[in-house]
Amino acid sequence: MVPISYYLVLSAILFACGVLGFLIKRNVITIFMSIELMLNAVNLSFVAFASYWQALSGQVFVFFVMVVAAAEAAVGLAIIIAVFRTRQTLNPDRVNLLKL
Amino acid sequence: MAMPLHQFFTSTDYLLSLPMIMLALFGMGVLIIDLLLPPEWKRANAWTALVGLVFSAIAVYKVQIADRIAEAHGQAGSFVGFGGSLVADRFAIYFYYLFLAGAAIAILMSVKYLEIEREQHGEFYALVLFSVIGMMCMASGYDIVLLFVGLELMALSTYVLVGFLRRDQRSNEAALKYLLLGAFSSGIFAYGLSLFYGLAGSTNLGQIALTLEQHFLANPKDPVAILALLTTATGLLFKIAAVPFHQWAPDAYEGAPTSITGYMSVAVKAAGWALLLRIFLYMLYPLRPIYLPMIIFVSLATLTAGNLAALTQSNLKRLLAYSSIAHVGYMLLGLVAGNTNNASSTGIKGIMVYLLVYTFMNLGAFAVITSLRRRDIIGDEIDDIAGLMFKAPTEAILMLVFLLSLAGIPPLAGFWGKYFIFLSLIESGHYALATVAVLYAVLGLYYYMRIANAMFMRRAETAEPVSLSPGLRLALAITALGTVIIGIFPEVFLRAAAWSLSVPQASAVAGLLK
Amino acid sequence: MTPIAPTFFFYFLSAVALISAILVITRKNPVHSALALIVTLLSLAGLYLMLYAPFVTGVQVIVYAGGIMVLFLFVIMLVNIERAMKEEEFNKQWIAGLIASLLLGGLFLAVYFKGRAIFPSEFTKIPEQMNTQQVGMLIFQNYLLPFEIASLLLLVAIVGAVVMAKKKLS
Amino acid sequence: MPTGNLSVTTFVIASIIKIAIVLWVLLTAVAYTVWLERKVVGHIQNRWGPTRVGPFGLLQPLADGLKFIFKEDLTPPYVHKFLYILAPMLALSMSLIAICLIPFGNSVNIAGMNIPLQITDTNIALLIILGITSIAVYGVALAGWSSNSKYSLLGGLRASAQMISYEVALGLSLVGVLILCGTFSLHGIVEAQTGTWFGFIPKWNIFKGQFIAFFIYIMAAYAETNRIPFDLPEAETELVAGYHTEYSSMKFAMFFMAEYSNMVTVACLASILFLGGWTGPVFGPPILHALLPIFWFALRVLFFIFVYIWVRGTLPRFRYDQLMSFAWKFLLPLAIANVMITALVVALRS
Repeated sequence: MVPISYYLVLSAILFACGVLGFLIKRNVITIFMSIELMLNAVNLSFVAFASYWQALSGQVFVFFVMVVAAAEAAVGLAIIIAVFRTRQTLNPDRVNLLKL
Repeated sequence: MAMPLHQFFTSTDYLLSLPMIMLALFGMGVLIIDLLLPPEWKRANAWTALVGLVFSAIAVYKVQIADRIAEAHGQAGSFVGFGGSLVADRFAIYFYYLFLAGAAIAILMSVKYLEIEREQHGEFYALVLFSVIGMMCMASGYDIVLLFVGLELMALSTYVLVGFLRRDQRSNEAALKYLLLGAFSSGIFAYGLSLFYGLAGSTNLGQIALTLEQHFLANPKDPVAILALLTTATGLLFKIAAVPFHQWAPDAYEGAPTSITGYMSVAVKAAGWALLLRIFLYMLYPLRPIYLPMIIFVSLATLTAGNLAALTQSNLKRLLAYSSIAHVGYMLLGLVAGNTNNASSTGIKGIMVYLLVYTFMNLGAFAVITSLRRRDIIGDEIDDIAGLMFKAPTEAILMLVFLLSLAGIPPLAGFWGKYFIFLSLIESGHYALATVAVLYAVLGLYYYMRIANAMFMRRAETAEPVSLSPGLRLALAITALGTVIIGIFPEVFLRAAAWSLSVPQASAVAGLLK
Repeated sequence: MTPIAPTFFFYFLSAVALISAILVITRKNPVHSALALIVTLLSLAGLYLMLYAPFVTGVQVIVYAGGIMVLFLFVIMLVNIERAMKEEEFNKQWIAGLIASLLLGGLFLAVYFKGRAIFPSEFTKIPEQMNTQQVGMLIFQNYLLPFEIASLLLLVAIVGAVVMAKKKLS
Repeated sequence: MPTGNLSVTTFVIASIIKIAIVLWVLLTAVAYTVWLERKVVGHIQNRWGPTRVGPFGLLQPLADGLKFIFKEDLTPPYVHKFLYILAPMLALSMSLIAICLIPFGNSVNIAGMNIPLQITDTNIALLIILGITSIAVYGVALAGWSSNSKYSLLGGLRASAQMISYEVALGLSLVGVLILCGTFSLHGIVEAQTGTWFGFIPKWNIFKGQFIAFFIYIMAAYAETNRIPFDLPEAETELVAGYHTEYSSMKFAMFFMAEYSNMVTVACLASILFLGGWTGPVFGPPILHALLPIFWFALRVLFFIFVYIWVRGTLPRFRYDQLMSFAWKFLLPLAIANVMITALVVALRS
């Protein structure tokens, strides 16, 4: 049997990968994918905990996280299309009318 | 397996969710009616949405009455619905009213503005209503699932509202930045929640708090609990735009339609606060010794960065964005007040009052900025407000009132917010913090007065008159009255704030659930 | 039924998940990133199965791998990626970002190694025969309100996507 | 996964044998579906179809297969090579995986062992099949993108848009069945349809009020498999050949086989979900007891495949906007209404 903490370690590494991608990538779509990676790390730890507690509520939370991810992706990609239409680039460094 | 319906959805559940049901019905109604309306009648959507808000307020009032009756019968003053995932206590009811008021004023401000931008669509009003539902879940959720879903409902609606001027590069750029950082912070927040779930094995706030209490007595420096606290708090601080997680706010505020900027700075921010207070006071109170130093650091950083950055801004919306960051710093001080084991009730009351007065004065300021938007003039630079006194004296004077209130000058409403925060700091012995906060309040006066200076001392750049639609007039009247009346006759409102906190605290609610 | 060779499958699936997760953030071509992400998602689905969560597995494959990622691919194909390919891959602060996330990952790992005592290594299985039914019952009892709110969330997503992506509204 | 009373070794051996048999049957069926299609369409159009190779052209599929193998395998220089090769494999393997969840009959007793006539049965079989269908989109989408040609890209985009749109209606049409049967297991769904009313009306789901769902399922399934009248992704008059424009030889054959084996899978599912699977009169000696259910099942599948071909010979192609509005404005509301009505009826009855 694999201990529960192994799953948590995996989830932590995936989460860190997601954060890394979010911080360093230049392409908006890939940045978005990094966020999905983070959410998946969250899901993995929820499922692991659900199985540890023998409670299904963690799995229910995962279900809702997936709904949220789907909704976020739909709106986010639509916004990306809108930005692309007015500006023809996907590099957030070039999206710079507003100073940061 | 098959169970009767009334076990899934009781009459209490119905009563407690009625405010949300009303908003959902009217939101969908707006979407459908929008299809039937000819283009020149599109503004009717705003009235539909306002009626929806009124109906929702009536439903909230019903909940309040039920609460009063329950109190008369000697029952603890909070309702629990949906198997413990929703608690419509007084805390929630107070925030319900706040959200509804913020949304109503924002809608009044939007009608004319959207027409000028040629983006008058029913979707806008529907999204405002839906975002209020999300906020309500954030204020009354007693289960991390509901809190998370509510947060996302609000956030998602707001992303779209920020980018609603699709042909405007700044608007959709702001939406993109807001969405990326919002989704990122939601991810971090959810990770923290997953760790709390792992520690407690339940998604219910009360259960988690109880487990944390026991767990924390056993091992006070448990690394997993601390990591969970750090990640959850990071997500929450992102949502209320506290330094160092504030970078999205100025961009999103500047690019968004002005009325939505106002809405974001009051209602969305209040919802973020509702969530933060709900989690910190009801779920994480056992961890207070650990989070206290963190909050002190964040509040000082927020005050410093917000106030200093506001000094140099030339764009009105950006300036107010930084000033709203600074206000978050003051409110965080209210959370700091108290000793290591208990938050001071004066401090929390200060936050509640602050959020209330901030709703009126900040929306008022944004209403004035909205009125500067005319054909061909974006009207959000300080230069655009120059000489307002000579073009529209009423508006200039109202703006002055709002600015003074924002700076915290008595007898205006903003004073009372700061007063209670400072009072709570002094009561609980945080003298150094109180001194710093007062100094920053003086600094704040300076940049607010820069705007006033431009309005009264400088000549107008263009001769173009300032337009005032009926909706905007109404919005200005409400916010001005609110600012002045709360300032002069604060008793009623202070009592309301105290009332909102008169619920038995977390442990009692947890007891109710059993 | 007990899974066959759980240790092997755990290491295999997590290795696949990790490698493809690293590919997601290192590939220059967004299509390759998307494919790597799909592989991560599928291997995570396998891990869910090992944690006795068949319903989550199914939803992960259908919604995540089959729905969300198709949307990603779609948008990548719609916008001109040739131009994006010519731009640099990482932004200027990539070293700072790398250090920050290494620190973050290190923190997480340190916490798990220190806090391992809380989570015992053995956990018993939950019966998976009725998993879907039980999750369903839970959603319609304790989580009824979040479920309804989720429907509004999806409505907002639809409306929002139409508002943002449509060239001309009405 | 019920291993029943079998030891692990026997289970594995039995499974391997079953996999071999099913694959062989499936691939033969695919080949002869092509033959059948050419024959039937030929007759519909007043032609003969293939007649030269073997009696009635029965050896034609064999000749076609040989031809595919010996054609030159071109890989255009401008494609994204890895994805270009991966795409057809993905398409074919997904359609072959789906078949392993399909039960062909009840379990049989061989040498005292109770062996289910199905490669594997899980309690989420239907979810897995839906998942596999949704993964299959990638085969098409990637083929379109990696070919680096505008016809392919348009075809790929169209195909993936069409497949995810119709998948929604497809999934919803199954919910009614699920409500009636209360299980995701395909075996369980067939079990729930055994028996008759008044001794002659079989208790199939289609007669339990799911005929609207059946109709939606058939429509959506045609679109999912990119068949006429929904074959927009490969509409030769506008897109040359759609997403497989740049493919030749065996890689093209893989897409081809994927399409036809998807047809078979869809037909199998339709029989299981709506027409009672392998239920039917069983009589005679034990060997017939074992074989008759398979026969009944094959009969239903054959019927569906015939309808496929019949429709292809009869109907013209949709226009693309018609296709999309058909999915979203007609099938989807209908499917939701069906779900609600079914749920209401079931709730009121209990």
